Amino acid sequence: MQPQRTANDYKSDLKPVWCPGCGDFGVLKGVYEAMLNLQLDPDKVAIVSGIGCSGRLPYFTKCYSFHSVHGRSLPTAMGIKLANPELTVLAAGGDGDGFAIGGGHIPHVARKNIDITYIVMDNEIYGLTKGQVAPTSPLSQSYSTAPFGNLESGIDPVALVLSYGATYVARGFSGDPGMLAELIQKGIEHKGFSFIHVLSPCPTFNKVVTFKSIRAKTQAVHGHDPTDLRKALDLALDSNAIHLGVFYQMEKKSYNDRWQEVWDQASQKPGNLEDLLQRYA
Amino acid sequence: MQPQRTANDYKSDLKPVWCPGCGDFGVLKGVYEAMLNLQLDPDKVAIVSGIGCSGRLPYFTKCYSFHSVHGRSLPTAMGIKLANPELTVLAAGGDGDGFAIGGGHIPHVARKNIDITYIVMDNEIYGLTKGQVAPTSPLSQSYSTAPFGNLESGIDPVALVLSYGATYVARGFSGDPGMLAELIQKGIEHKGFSFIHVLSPCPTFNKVVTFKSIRAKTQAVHGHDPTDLRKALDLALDSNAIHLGVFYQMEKKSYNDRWQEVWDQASQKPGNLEDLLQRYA
Amino acid sequence: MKKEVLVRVGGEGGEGVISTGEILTQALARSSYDVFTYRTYPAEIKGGYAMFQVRISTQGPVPSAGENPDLLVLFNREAYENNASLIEKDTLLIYDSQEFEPQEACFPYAIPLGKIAREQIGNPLTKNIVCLGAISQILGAPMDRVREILRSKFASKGDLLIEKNLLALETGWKYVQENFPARPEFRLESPSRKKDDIVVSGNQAICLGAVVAGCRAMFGYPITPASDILEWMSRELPRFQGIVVQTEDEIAALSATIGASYAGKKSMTATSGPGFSLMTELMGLASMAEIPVVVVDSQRSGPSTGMPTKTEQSDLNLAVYGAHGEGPRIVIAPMDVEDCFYQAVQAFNMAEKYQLPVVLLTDQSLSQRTQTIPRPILSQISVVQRSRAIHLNGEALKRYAITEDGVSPVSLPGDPGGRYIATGLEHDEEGNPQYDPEIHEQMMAKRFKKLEKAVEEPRFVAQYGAESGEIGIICWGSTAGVVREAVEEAQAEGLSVGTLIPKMLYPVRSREISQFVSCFRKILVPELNFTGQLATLIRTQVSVDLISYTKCQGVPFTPVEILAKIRELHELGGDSLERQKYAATANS
Amino acid sequence: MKKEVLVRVGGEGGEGVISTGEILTQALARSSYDVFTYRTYPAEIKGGYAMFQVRISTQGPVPSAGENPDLLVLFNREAYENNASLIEKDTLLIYDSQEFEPQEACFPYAIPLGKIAREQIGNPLTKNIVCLGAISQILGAPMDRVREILRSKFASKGDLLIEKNLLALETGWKYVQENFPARPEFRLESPSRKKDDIVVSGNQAICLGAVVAGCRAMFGYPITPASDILEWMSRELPRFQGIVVQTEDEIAALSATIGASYAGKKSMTATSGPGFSLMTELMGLASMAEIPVVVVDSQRSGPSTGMPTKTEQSDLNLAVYGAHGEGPRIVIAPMDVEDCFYQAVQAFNMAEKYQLPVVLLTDQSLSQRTQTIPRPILSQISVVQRSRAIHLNGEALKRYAITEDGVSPVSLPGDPGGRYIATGLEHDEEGNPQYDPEIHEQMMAKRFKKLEKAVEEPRFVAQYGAESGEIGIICWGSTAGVVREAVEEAQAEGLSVGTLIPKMLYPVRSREISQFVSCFRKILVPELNFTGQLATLIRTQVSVDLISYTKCQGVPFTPVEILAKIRELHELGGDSLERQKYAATANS
Ligand SMILES: Cc1ncc(C[n+]2csc(CCOP(=O)(O)OP(=O)(O)O)c2C)c(N)n1
Ligand SMILES: Cc1ncc(C[n+]2csc(CCOP(=O)(O)OP(=O)(O)O)c2C)c(N)n1
Ligand code: SF4
Ligand code: SF4
Ligand SMILES: [Mg+2]
Ligand SMILES: [Mg+2]
Repeated sequence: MQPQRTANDYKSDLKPVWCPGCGDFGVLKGVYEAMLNLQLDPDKVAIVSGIGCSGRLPYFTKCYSFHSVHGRSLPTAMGIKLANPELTVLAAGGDGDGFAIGGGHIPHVARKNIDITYIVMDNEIYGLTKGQVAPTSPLSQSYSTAPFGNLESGIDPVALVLSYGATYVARGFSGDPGMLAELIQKGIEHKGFSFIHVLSPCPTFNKVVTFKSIRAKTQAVHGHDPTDLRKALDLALDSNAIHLGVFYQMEKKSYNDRWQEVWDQASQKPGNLEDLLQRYA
Repeated sequence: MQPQRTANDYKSDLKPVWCPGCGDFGVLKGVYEAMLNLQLDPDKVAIVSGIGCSGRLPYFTKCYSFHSVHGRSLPTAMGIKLANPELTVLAAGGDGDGFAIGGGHIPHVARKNIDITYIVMDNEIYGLTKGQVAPTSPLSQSYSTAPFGNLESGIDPVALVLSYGATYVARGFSGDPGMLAELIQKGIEHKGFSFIHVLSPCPTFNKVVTFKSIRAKTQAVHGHDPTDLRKALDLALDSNAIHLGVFYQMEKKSYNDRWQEVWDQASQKPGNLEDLLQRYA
Repeated sequence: MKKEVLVRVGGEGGEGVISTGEILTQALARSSYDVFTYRTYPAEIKGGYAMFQVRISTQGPVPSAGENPDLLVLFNREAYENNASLIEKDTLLIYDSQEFEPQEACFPYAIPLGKIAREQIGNPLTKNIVCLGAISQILGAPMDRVREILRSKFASKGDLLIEKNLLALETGWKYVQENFPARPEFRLESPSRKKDDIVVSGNQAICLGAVVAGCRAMFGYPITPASDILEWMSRELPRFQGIVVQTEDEIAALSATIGASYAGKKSMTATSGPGFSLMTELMGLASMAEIPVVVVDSQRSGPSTGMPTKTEQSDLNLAVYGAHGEGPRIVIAPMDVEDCFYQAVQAFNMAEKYQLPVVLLTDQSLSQRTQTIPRPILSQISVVQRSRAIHLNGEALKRYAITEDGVSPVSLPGDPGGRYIATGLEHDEEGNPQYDPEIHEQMMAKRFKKLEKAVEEPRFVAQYGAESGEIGIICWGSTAGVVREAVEEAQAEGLSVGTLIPKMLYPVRSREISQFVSCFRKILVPELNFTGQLATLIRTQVSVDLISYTKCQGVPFTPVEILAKIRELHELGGDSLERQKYAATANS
Repeated sequence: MKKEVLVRVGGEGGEGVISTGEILTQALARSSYDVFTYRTYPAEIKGGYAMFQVRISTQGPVPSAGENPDLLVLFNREAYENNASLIEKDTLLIYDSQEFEPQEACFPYAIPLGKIAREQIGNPLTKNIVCLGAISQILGAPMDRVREILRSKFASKGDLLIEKNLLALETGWKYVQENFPARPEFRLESPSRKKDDIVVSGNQAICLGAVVAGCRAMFGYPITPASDILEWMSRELPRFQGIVVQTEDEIAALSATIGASYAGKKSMTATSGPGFSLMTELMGLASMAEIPVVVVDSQRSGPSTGMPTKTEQSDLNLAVYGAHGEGPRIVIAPMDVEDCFYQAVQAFNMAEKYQLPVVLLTDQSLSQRTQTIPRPILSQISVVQRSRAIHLNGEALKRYAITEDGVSPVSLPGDPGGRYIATGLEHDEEGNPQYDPEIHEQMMAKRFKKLEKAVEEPRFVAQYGAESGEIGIICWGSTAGVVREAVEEAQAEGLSVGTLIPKMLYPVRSREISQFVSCFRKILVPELNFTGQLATLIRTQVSVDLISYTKCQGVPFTPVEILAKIRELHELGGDSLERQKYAATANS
């Protein structure tokens, strides 16, 4: 029997390159903890990321990792999960990576209900490129590329992904890595597409969103029935508070399950190379 | 004074290339009619489309048109509307063009609330490329690229675009060009992003979605308050019927309005080339 | 009796032009005739001119689509106008007498096709099958085969429709027998031998090759003329426990292909120009992260949306240079349908061996061409597997170890102790980000070293005709067959001509090309594009004066065009003609 | 006293390395010194080695970043290790004595920078300003200017911070004065003349040029090292009633740019390699639909994500060939900061004149380099406007009319009676879809005709040094300055060397290049990439043996490297060296 794994089994030798005080440290902690709690074998985990400060997360784990290009973590993760369903597959990235350049991919992994856990570190700004406006940035706030104030309303990732039909939708906060670890753990355990929106400050470029400001605006969900999609949408659209916790969870066949059915069905007439050629003779 | 315009003022000399019985004829009719009802000057209208059978629509109008590449009608239309706010700008295309390859653009034009009327002709299939599965195709149905049955749940365009924060969301049916014309007309009149989801059969490749089957499943919205977003979402998620009509409409500053504010603000310190150079002297 | 016959059917898209030709082709091919088809159809679904052509031989492999038809079938006036120039004294012309009257034709067969279908069969859609009966009568086609194929084609549509179609077939057959004199000169001879052949299209051959090579994952997005690869794989790969997914776009398709390959499945995607353009960034990622993938680009007429159903050889530049920065890839172009099979296998082999992206370049005319080809002998095909790292012993895997040939050991997610990070950032041997100037240069060299080996791989160049002499022709892809035919004819005329067909286009096979060009006085490079992309590419590596001969019309060369060019160059003679002149103007 | 001095500051990202250098640069530049900066910094936000270097001259324009520093400032051990090899006998080395001890240095200035900041100023972040005071003392920099810039830099941060920083400055200044002997040999001479100059970075010069050329719409997506173009335009263009939008990705950016230009606004986007790769499909659309757009690609080290903050000249292939099918475009590379301004104007002029996409290729080192340049005289700059169709008279506009130069009349949406459809499909003169073989070939020819004219446009080639002789150097973009400096020195040594700098890279300036190469015995092509992209491109058009000299390390050439190469080629001599040898190996 494999001896109990320790936190060190998940940490790589690379020192995180994030600025002191960056929220992403908390997320990394949450990821370590979730894996530890589940006693995952790091060799059986693949973490995929896109580009951004947040996209560096996989380097700091001892899992198989793929640092893909900007916005493409999800389709890459999908390829991995389909090719090897045995793997636990995580995708991680920022708000820009996920909802700007990569935004077109989310509806399609969500509706497939593919068993990937997707963690978005939302700092309402482009960190790595030094402070431009992000899709989650609020209206009117100023940024280097919106010096007259943002002219667009920020998107609401939770509402969006709910409407995409995701089967596990949660929100965490990098200031509470314990709760976050729990949300991630549940997401990994969930058989299907899990989306975890993480509020994660960028103290270097976003002076408005801080650990303190987030604490003031957020509250843990209470007495919410996570199987009720409309209530989940209500909660997401609630203009009085930002809720943390599980918004929605629903059992549905995962994409790999459906593929298994296809393979079962197809294997009634299994492929054979000579037969294939014969068909054209 | 300009004499009253007639239908012919909107029709180009090109004969539509669609198959007999294609739903897109009805949509074209609706577009002509809406323009006629509004007595638009065709020289002041720009219609942008992507690639697909549906993407051929602009050729059959006498408006300024742009047949862009697959999936890019919305950002192209945005460029046009920003460059010349005087123009009435329409975008048109199919379900694949809009929600597969172009799906990443919708949230961002929606949250800008840019004054474009976007018409999606949804036949639940890829028509031009001859019958592949589309993002709106239902689970389990078979297609040339889903011979074992579609393994993905179809997206719900109305719910999606509502969650994107669009300010005008409606659904029409190409079997009812009159109603459609009205919905398009309202969309054009609406100052902001208007989205019109049109059920439009492809008799050639989609044998399941027909004028008849759509008629059987749809009903016009009744007694619905289109200013209530949650009710609109409920209506969209209603599993008993597919509703036709205006789901949601809301007044909000349009993107061009916000740009006007920026220009007004900026003009307090208007740009001057020599001054600009002087700054670096 | 004819040893070879060329049948062309023209009409409006939706009139059954393509299926008339396809059924005829299948029936003849299954009766051991050699076939070679060519089709062109409108970009619209209905309406517009469609054409199907099949060249049938009793003498063995057909090298090209051929020239003027022996038997021309025209459904309407537009088709007539498009083909009038091809009508010769000895053309047999079948046409719908209610649609138009031809000006001249040697053997006019006026048949009221539409009327017969409507009135005698009671189904206007059977017009093309009436016509098929007429053609079969004239050629003496094996009617049992034709019926067999008709039956299986309509199997899912119910017995009534099958009966209607069989009736239409007989009616057409009889109409000719009763109304026209017997013309034995148009009858096909019996095929000379029974062979172990198969009849497939270029795209089908690619699919078969991919499955044989071990491909078990495909991600793609529909696009003409590559869609049927995705469709074929969707049907067949699940039977091999494989995965096929239609993604939301081509970017997702190549991303997922890369992901699946990283996780250990041989993976591919297939697209055409517009989709291939969208994959540009990810081609660089596959190269940098050293992930084997195969990208099929079935070229069509560009630029931009261009002419989606027409052929062109104009994506070579993009295949070779398409990505920011410099990441090695291999570009392979099969030269005919048989080669589609073998080069698909080779594409996977090269991808796995060198851990990089391989582009397989075909085009509309080759992808959608059906040819009789020798049945591959599976036991003789060698398949390369990725070189896995073993004995990790707790040490970190040097996934990007600098080795002599640039190829490094690899692990797959799940392999105990093989953990590494695949990354698009520049990195050290373990995959950790590294921006040190020397390491960047070393890693660039490591990655490009693979091409030095790859360019020495055997069997990526074919050569036909004279081995030295007056005119050497270098060509690629779908153009090869036409050139081979022209070369044979030219040689029969006593002209000294040979041709070299590089199948690996990048890295450039400089050694073989230099050797070839040194054996001929003039070098002609015919290709289906505007700027002469292969000629340009060769000039980057081989210092030689090439005569670039381009055709950019969306349709293939004909053997006569190439032959005319050969004759012209021959007549110009060697001394009066300075190579430099051509070189200087070739690209202007 | 020094006529020229080179100051380099190295430390960890986040220590203020870059801002120390920037403030010094600004202060000296505003006092009429000529400056030339070069920076390199980590791809991470915090941590990693950052470096800023400024070369200051009293003698007029500075051609390159220069070689070894006269005054070297090192904040920590890593910076020391990175720079130890540059330390010479006469280097003045300022370092933080609490961080490390250097092995050797001629003039070591150990200053407890961090300690002073913490203990005397009470703010550890002012360490770099203490250091700035020390540097100012040694160089005799104009302290009033330095203070002025400090004040404006911290203006928004409150008076307290301004006071702290001014105190830090004085403290550093005094520390040197009190603890080290006066070293007049390090003091800068007064600048020789008062000039009408401006001090800008390459990216700023591009922005200024764009605004002057009439650009009134920009759509972009952030990416290093192009982001500051988007940021600059966001601030300034609205004052000209212009539009700047950060889009959701680069695909949307170029789509919107094309849309805005179609609707009549001169429009641009700016990106770097990864974003440029994503624009590939839309480059073809702009070319096919004949919409003028300017795409700035500030190159960085590739392939893939590569080394995002490092420089490279490796996107030339993509700029020239990046799109499926064949659509003409123009590629322009400015050769220094001043040229960034003029070529930005020219990019818009060419785009409008020829109605096609123009790529403006810069790179990290040039984009982020600050140089003193002559202030442009606006009245002397000519700006091209799109040729509008007039007198439509109710007839359909032949938007794609085949004309002698390939340029067709254009209308803008809203123009009465000017209705047309811009399309990526092949089309006839009115824009209607057309798949006729001849029309496709004619339209291809029409579009490519534009390049025949464009290649004759004047002022796209610069030439320096000997006009004929032993060694001719062809180079491009950011490498030009280094080469010019090396050429001058080589000439001073009596070597006969000249250089040709094509600024229009595509279409290839074959005439000028042929002319140039015929005047020299050997042709050297130095560039910052791995495969020698310019050399390769030239070979496609000009039959000449080139000596490709590449450096692929993410950092610029130094003048000494080029000079060494010149000397080496000179010493090899002409006769012992056959050109062919080089040609054959250059690309291996
Ligand atoms: C195709 C492409 N475009 C742009 C970039 C530049 N880029 C790198 S990270 C990034 C956005 C970072 O923002 P976000 O995703 O929110 O991550 P964060 O740094 O805030 O964690 C951008 C635009 C890129 N690498 N690739
Ligand atoms: C980049 C790119 N990928 C693929 C295609 C091929 N293509 C043309 S139309 C189309 C989809 C058509 O479906 P839809 O958008 O639903 O339009 P419809 O024909 O059904 O109206 C595709 C995949 C293309 N033109 N460009
Ligand atoms: S820039 Fe912001 S997001 Fe990036 S590492 Fe620093 S604090 Fe974190
Ligand atoms: S294929 Fe379908 S969508 Fe396309 S024109 Fe025909 S009926 Fe309409
Ligand atoms: Mg962010
Ligand atoms: Mg559709």
